[in-house]
Amino acid sequence: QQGSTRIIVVSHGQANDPFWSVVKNGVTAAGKDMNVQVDYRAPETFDMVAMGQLIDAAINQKPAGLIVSIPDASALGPSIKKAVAAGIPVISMNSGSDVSKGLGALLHVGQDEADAGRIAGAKLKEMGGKAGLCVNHEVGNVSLDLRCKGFAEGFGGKVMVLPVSNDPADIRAKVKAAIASDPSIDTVMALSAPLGGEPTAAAVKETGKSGIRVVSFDLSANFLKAVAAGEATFAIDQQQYLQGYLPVVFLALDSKYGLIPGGNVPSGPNLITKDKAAQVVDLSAKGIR
Amino acid sequence: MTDISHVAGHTPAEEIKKIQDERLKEVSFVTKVMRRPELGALAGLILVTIFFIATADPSMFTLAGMMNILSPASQLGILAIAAALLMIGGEFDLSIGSMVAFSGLIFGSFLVLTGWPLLIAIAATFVVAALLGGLNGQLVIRTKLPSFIVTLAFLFILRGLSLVGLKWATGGSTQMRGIGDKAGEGLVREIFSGNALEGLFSWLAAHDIIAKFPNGTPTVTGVPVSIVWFVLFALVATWILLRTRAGNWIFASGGDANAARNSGVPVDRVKTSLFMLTACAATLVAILTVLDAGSTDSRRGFQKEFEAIIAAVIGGCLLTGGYGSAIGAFFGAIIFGMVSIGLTYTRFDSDWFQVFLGAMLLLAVLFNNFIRKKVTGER
Amino acid sequence: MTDISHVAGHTPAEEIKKIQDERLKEVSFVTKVMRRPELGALAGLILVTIFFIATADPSMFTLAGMMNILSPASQLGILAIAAALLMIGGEFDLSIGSMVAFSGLIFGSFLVLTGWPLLIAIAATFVVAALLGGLNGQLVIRTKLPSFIVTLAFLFILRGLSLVGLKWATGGSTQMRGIGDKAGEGLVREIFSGNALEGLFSWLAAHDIIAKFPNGTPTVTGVPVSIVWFVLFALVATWILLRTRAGNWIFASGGDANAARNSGVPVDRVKTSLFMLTACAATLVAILTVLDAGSTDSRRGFQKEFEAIIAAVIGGCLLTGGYGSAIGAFFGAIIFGMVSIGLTYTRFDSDWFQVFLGAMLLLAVLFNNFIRKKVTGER
Amino acid sequence: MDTNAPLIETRDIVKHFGSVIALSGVSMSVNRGEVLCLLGDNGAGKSTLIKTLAGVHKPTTGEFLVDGRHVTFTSPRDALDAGIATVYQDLAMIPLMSVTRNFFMGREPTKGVWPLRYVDFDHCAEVTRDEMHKIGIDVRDPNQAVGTLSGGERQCVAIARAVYFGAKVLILDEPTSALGVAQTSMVLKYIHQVRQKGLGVIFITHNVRHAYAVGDRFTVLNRGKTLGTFAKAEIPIDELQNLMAGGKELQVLSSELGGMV
Amino acid sequence: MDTNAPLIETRDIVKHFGSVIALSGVSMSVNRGEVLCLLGDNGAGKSTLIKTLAGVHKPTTGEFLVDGRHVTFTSPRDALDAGIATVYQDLAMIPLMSVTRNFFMGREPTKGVWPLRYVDFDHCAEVTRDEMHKIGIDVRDPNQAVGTLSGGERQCVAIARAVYFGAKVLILDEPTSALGVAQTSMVLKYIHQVRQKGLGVIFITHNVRHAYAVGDRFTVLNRGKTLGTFAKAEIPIDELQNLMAGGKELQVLSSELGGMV
Ligand SMILES: Nc1ncnc2c1ncn2[C@@H]1O[C@H](COP(=O)(O)OP(=O)(O)OP(=O)(O)O)[C@@H](O)[C@H]1O
Ligand SMILES: Nc1ncnc2c1ncn2[C@@H]1O[C@H](COP(=O)(O)OP(=O)(O)OP(=O)(O)O)[C@@H](O)[C@H]1O
Ligand SMILES: [Mg+2]
Ligand SMILES: [Mg+2]
Repeated sequence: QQGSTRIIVVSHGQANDPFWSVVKNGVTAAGKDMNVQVDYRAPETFDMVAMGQLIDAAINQKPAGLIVSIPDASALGPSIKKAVAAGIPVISMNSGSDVSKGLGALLHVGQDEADAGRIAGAKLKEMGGKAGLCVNHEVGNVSLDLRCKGFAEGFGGKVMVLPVSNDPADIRAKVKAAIASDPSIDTVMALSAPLGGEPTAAAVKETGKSGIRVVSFDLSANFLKAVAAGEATFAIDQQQYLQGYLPVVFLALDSKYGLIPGGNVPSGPNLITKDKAAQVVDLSAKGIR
Repeated sequence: MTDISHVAGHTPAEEIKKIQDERLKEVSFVTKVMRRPELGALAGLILVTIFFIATADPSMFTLAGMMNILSPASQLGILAIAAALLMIGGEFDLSIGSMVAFSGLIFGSFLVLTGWPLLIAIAATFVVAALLGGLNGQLVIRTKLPSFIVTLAFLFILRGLSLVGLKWATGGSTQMRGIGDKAGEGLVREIFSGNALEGLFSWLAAHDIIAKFPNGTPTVTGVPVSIVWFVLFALVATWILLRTRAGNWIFASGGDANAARNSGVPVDRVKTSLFMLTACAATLVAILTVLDAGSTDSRRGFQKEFEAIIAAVIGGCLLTGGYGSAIGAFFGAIIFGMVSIGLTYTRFDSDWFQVFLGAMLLLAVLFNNFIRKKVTGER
Repeated sequence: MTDISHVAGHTPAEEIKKIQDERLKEVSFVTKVMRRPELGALAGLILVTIFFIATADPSMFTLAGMMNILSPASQLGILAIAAALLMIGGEFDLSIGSMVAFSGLIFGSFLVLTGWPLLIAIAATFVVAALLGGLNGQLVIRTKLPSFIVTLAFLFILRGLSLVGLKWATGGSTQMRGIGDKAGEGLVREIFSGNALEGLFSWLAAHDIIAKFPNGTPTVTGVPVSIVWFVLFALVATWILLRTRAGNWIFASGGDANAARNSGVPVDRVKTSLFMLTACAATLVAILTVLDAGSTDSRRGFQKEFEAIIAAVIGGCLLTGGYGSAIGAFFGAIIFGMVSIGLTYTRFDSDWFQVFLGAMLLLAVLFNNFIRKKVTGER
Repeated sequence: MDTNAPLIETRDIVKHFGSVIALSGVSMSVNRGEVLCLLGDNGAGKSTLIKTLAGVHKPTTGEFLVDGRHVTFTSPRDALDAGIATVYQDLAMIPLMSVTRNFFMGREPTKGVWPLRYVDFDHCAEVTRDEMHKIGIDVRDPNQAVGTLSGGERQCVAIARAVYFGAKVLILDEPTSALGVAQTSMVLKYIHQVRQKGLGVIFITHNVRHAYAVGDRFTVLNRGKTLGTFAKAEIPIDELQNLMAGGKELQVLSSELGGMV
Repeated sequence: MDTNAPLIETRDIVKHFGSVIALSGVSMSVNRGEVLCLLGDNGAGKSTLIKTLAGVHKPTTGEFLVDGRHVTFTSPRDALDAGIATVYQDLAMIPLMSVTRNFFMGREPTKGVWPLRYVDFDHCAEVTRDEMHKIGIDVRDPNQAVGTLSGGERQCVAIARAVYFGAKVLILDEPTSALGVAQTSMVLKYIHQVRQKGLGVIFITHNVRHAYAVGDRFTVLNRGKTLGTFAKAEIPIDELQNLMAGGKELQVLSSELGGMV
C-alpha cells in the first residue's frame, strides 16, 4: 500500500486516448517511485464543464496536491482558483502555460500544443513543403485544433484540415480521397500516431505517389517503424510521460520537504526522425513514449 | 338447476361495494407507492448511494460533496426531463447535445458581438432555440420520417454550424471566451448563474452549522442555480404530466398517435411543442454553463443527447413512447451523475472507470426492476 | 324491391376473378418494385451519387475511388446489416462498437500472447463473441429490461475492459501491435485480409482495361475482402429474412413479441440468436480491420453502434421493430459511407463537413420517402 | 341551416388506399331522430366509410354534406367540433393509459386559470365510474390501465365515452360485437334514447336482430358500393338477414345448424 | 392414456394479476367430440381462463389436466405441441406482416436441406388464399399487410389459421364477434365438422343463438367463478339467455326494444 499522501490529477484527456494513457503511465510510475497515492481523473469526452466538476470533486477530497491541464482558462479558472484558495498546491501540465501563473499554479510542466505544431510546421516548410493536410480525428477538441493551427502557422503555405473519425478505414479512405482530389498536397500531418498517423502513412503508401511527407504528433511503435523505414518523415514527441511524472514528483517533494522548482519545465517538443526512431520503438510499445 | 338469477340479486349500488371487496386483493401502501413509475427509480438511487457510502471517500457525502454531485446531475437532469417528456410523447431528439453548443454560440455572440444586454440576449437565444425545435418538429410531422433520423441530421448540422460559427465569431478559434465579463451583474445574471441562498449559507457557516474554510467563508457558498432550475423543472414537468390536459395529450400522443388523433388530441401540436421544449431545455443548460464557465466551445454538450436518453430510460421511460415520468428522469439523472462523479471519490483505477459505470448502471436498473416486481407481485 | 341476391350470383371461383379486377387498381412494375422496403433506399443512393457527380472531383468515380468509398462502407455495412436484423427483431445492440474493440483485443491476445494459429484464434474469438452476445440476449430476456439499457451497460463495460486488457497485455500501451506478423500467411489469412480477385485485376491492368501505375501494377490491385464479406452477408441476410422460417420469426418477434409467442414462435431463442449475430458481426469487422492494420487499439469501433443504427434507419428499418430489410441497410451503409468520404472529394471547406453530412443524410432520406410516396400513391 | 336537409349526407364517396379500392361510390344519409344501420359483408367498406365521415380518412373523390352544407374535414378534431362522435371498431384507445385518462382523452375538462389550469382527475374518475356503471360494467379502479381490461370492458369504455360526449351524430362501428347480453341491451337502449333526443345515429352491426331492433333505415354496402337503402317498413327481418349475407345461399347452411344463426 | 378422461380438464384454477383477482376457482372439462360453450358476462374471466389453457398465463393455483394427466405449460408453444390450437380474442397477429406470413407464423413448412432450408412462400400464399376463401373471404393479395384488413377479415385469418393447424382441441374466443352473417355460418359449420372428427372445441361467444346452435354443454362463469355446467338437453334457449345475462332483469329491457336482443 502506498503512502498516505494523496495527489489527484485531472486532465482533459480520456484514459483510453493513447497520448493521455502515456501521461497516466507517468503519473502511476511517479506515484510508485515517490510512494504517494495518485489518482488520475478525466471526463469521458472533451468537456470543459465536466472537467471543472471533476476538479471540484478533487478539491472536496483535500489532496496534498492537484495537477491539472488547462485547455480553457475561462471555464476551469474558477475551480483552480478555488483549489488554490483551499490551500491545495496546484501544478499545471500540458496545456495552459500562458495562464498557469495567473491562476495561482506553482508551475507548468509541458509545452503548448500550438508551439509544438508551429515548430513541426516550420521544419516541414524548411524541407520544402508547400501544400499541407492536417488530419484531425476529433475536430472541436481544442488541443487538437491547436496542433493543427500551430502547424498551419509554422508551415506558412496552404493547409487544409481534414476532419476524420477514429476509424482506421475511414481515415485511410479520406486521406486517399484528399490526395486524389488535390494533387498539390505534399505534406500530411496527423495528430496522433496510433489513431491517425498509422492509417495516414498506409494511405499515402497506397496512393503510390512518392514525395509526400507524412508526419505525426505522438509516438506509436508502428508509426516509428514507418519513420525508420523512410515511409514517414518524423514524429513529434512531447515526451508526455514527463508531463505526468514530473508534477507528481514535484508535489511529493513539496509535501515532504517543501522543495519545488522555481520555474516552468518544458517537456518537448522532440522531433523523432529516421535515425532515432528505432531506439524508441520498444519504449513506445510499452506506453512510456 | 338453472335459475341462478338470485346469485347476483342486489341493487347495483350494493353490488359495486361487494365487487370491490371480492375481486380486489388488499394492497399495502408500499405497493401502491412503488407501483408509480415516478418512484421506481428511487430504489436504484438508494442502491447506488449505499454502494458509495461503503466504498467512497467520506467527503463525497459532505454538503460540498453533494453539491458537487448534484451540479452536473442537474445540468444533465434538465435535459433528461425534457427528453423524457418528448419520449413519453413518442419521439426522440438527438440534437439536444449539439443544441447546447449551438445555443452557447448564439448566446455568446448576442452578448459579445452584438453587445446586447443579458436579458435581451437570453430571450433572443430562447427564441432562436424554440424556432429550431419547432423546425425539428415540423420536419418530423410533415415528412412522417422517424424523429431519430431527422434530429440526427440536426445533431450533425448544429454541431457543424457551431464550429463554423465559432471560427467566424472568434476569427479562427473553436473557443469563445470572455462571455462572463460581458454579461454584467444584476438580477438576471443571478437567476442564471452562481449560487442561490448565499445569505443562508453564510449564516449557517457563521453559526458553525456547515463547514467553512479557515478564512470564514463557507465551503459551500450556496446552492448552484442549476440545481434550483432542475428541481423546479422536475416539479413543473411532473405537474404537467399528471395534472393537466397537456399531460394527458403527451401520454396519448406517445401511446398511440393514431388513436389519440382519432379522439381529437392535436397530436402534431403536442409533438411540435415538445420539440420546442427540448430545444429550450438545451438552451437553458447552455446559458447556465456558459455564464458559469464564462466561455463556450464547439464540443459543449457532446453526447449529452445520449446521456439524457440514458437518464430517462433509467428513470423508467419506455423508448417506444407513452409511458414514463419526469420524476423518474429526475432520479435517473441523479443516479447517472452520482455514478460518474462518485467513482472519482473511490480508489478505483480510472482505467476501470467505464467498466464500473456500465456495471453500476446495470445494477441500479436491475435493482429498480427487482424491487418493483417484488413489491407489486408481477410475474 | 329487396331481392338483390342476383347481384352477386356467380360461382365463387368466377367471383374471385371478378374481384381482382374490380377492387384492385392496376399497378405498374415500377410501383411494385419501389414498394419493397428493400429498394426504397436506392432512391437516396442515386440522389447522393448525382450530387457528387456534379460537385466532386472526377477521381471519386474512378475504380480506385469507388473501392476507396466501399471499403469503409463495407465495414460499417456488416455491422449495419446485423443491427438491422436485430432492429427488425425488436431490439437494439449498443455494444457493437465496443465489441469491435474487445474482439480485436481478444483476437490479438490469442494470436500474440497464446500464439495460437490463425484459424483457431479466429474460431475462438467468434466463440467468445457469441457467448457475450448470448449473455446480452439472456439478460434482456430474463430481466425484461429494455435492450437499450442492457447493451448500453455493455457498451461501457466492454470499452473499459478493452482498455484494461490492452494495457495488461502490452504492459502499458493502449495499442497492441505485431498482430499482422503473427497471423502468418495462407488461405485463412487471405479470406480475412487483403484483396480478392487480384489475378483478374492484374490481367485487366495488363490489357489496359483498368488504370495502372507507371510500374505496371494496377492502381487497384483487387477487391478488398471486406467488400466481398459485405456483399455476401447482405445476400445471405436478405435470403434469411425473405425466404426462411427464421426470417419470419424475426419479423414476428419484432412486430409484436406477445402475439408471436402466442403463435408458437420461440421469441426468446430468436432474440438471443440475433444478439449473438450482432456480436459476431462486430467480431468479423474486428478481425478484418485488425488483420488489415496489423494492430488494434482501445478506440476501435468507437461510435460504430450509432453509425450502424443510422445506416439501418436510412435503409428503412423502423426503430420500433418488425419492419425493415437487409438490403436497405446495405444501401444505407453505402449512402453513409459515400456522404462521409465523398465530401473530401469536393471543394467545400472542411469546417462545413458536419453540416453537409447532416444535410445530405436528411436529403437522401427525404428523397427516398418522397419517391416512394409518389410511386405508390400513398398519402 | 336547412332543417330539412339530412344531418349527414355522402354522395358518391370513393376511397383508394394505394392500389386498393375500398369505396367505389357510396351514397347515404342520416336524418334527425333516425337510426341508420350500415350493413354489409366483411370488407364491404363500412369502417372505411365511417372513418371518412369522422375525418380520419380524406375521401379520394365525392361529396360530403353536414346539415346540407359541403364540408371537408382535415382531422378527427374537425368532425368532433362539428358534433360527430364516433366509436371506432379498433376503439381508438391507449392501452398504457388509465381508463379515466382514456375516457376524457382529447376532451379533458379543466379548472382554474392559466397557467395554473389543471384537470381534476379525481372528479373525472368518478364520472368514468358512473358512466361505465350505467352501461353495466363495474370498473374496479378507474386508474387501471385500459390494456388490462377485458375485450368487452374496453368496448364499453369507448361507447360510454362517445355517448357521454355525444353531440348531434353518433357513429357506432360494431359496438356490440364484444358485449355480453346485458351490456348489449344497455347499448341498444341507449341508441333508442339518443334517437328520441333527435340526434342521428349510424349503427354498424352484423347482428340482424340488433339492427332490426333499433334501426329505422338500412343501407347495405357490398364491395365498396351501395346496394340500396330500405326503410324498416319495407323489409321483413329474414329478408334483411339475406341482404346482410350478401345474397349467399344461407338458408342451406342455416338449416344444417338448426336455423340458429 | 386414459381414453375416458376428458381431453382437457381444469380444477379450481385461480389467477391473480397483481391485486386483481381474475379467476377465483374455475373448474371445467371438454370431452372428445364435444363443443363446450364458455359463457359469461364481460369481464367474467373467460379469456383469462382460456389463456391459461393455451399456456399464455400460468395459473396462480389450481390443477390442469390434459388426457387425464397433470401438465404445466410454460409457453404457448407447449400448448401447441400438446395439440391445443387457439384463436385469441385479441387475435395474436402482427399488423405489419403479410397475411401469408401471419397465417403460417410459428408453423412455417420448410423445404430443402439445411443450410439451404427455405419456406416456399408462394405455395403458402396459395394455401392462405384457399383457406380464406373456404371461410368466405376473398383476399385480394395474400402479401397484403394484415394491418390493412378489415376487422372481420382479420378475424377470419385467425380462425382459418387455427382450423388449418388444428389438432385435438380447438379454442375459439369470440370468433364470430366481428363476422358477417355468411362468415359466421361458415365458422359455425366448421365447429360442427371439427366436433364430428372427434376433436374437442371450447367456444366462447355472447350470442346465445350461436352458442345454442353448436354447443353440447354450456359452462357459465361469473366474476371469476364457475356458476355451473348445463347440457343442451337440460336447458332451453331462453333460460340460457338469462343465464348469459348473469341473471339481470333482461326481460324488461328486451321487451322495450321489441324482444329483439
Ligand atoms: N393483465 C391483467 N392485469 C390486470 N387485470 C386483468 C388482466 N387481464 C385481465 N384482467 C382483468 O380480469 C378480468 C377478466 O378478464 P377477461 O379478459 O378474462 O374477461 P372476459 O370474460 O374475457 O370478458 P369479455 O367477454 O369482455 O372478453 C377483467 O376484469 C380484467 O380487467
Ligand atoms: N389502410 C388500408 N390499406 C389498404 N387496404 C385497406 C385499408 N383499410 C381498409 N382496406 C381494405 O378496404 C376494404 C374495406 O375495409 P373496411 O374496414 O372498411 O371493411 P368493413 O366493412 O368495416 O369490414 P368488417 O365488417 O370486417 O369490419 C377491406 O378489404 C380492407 O382490406
Ligand atoms: Mg369494420
Ligand atoms: Mg374475453
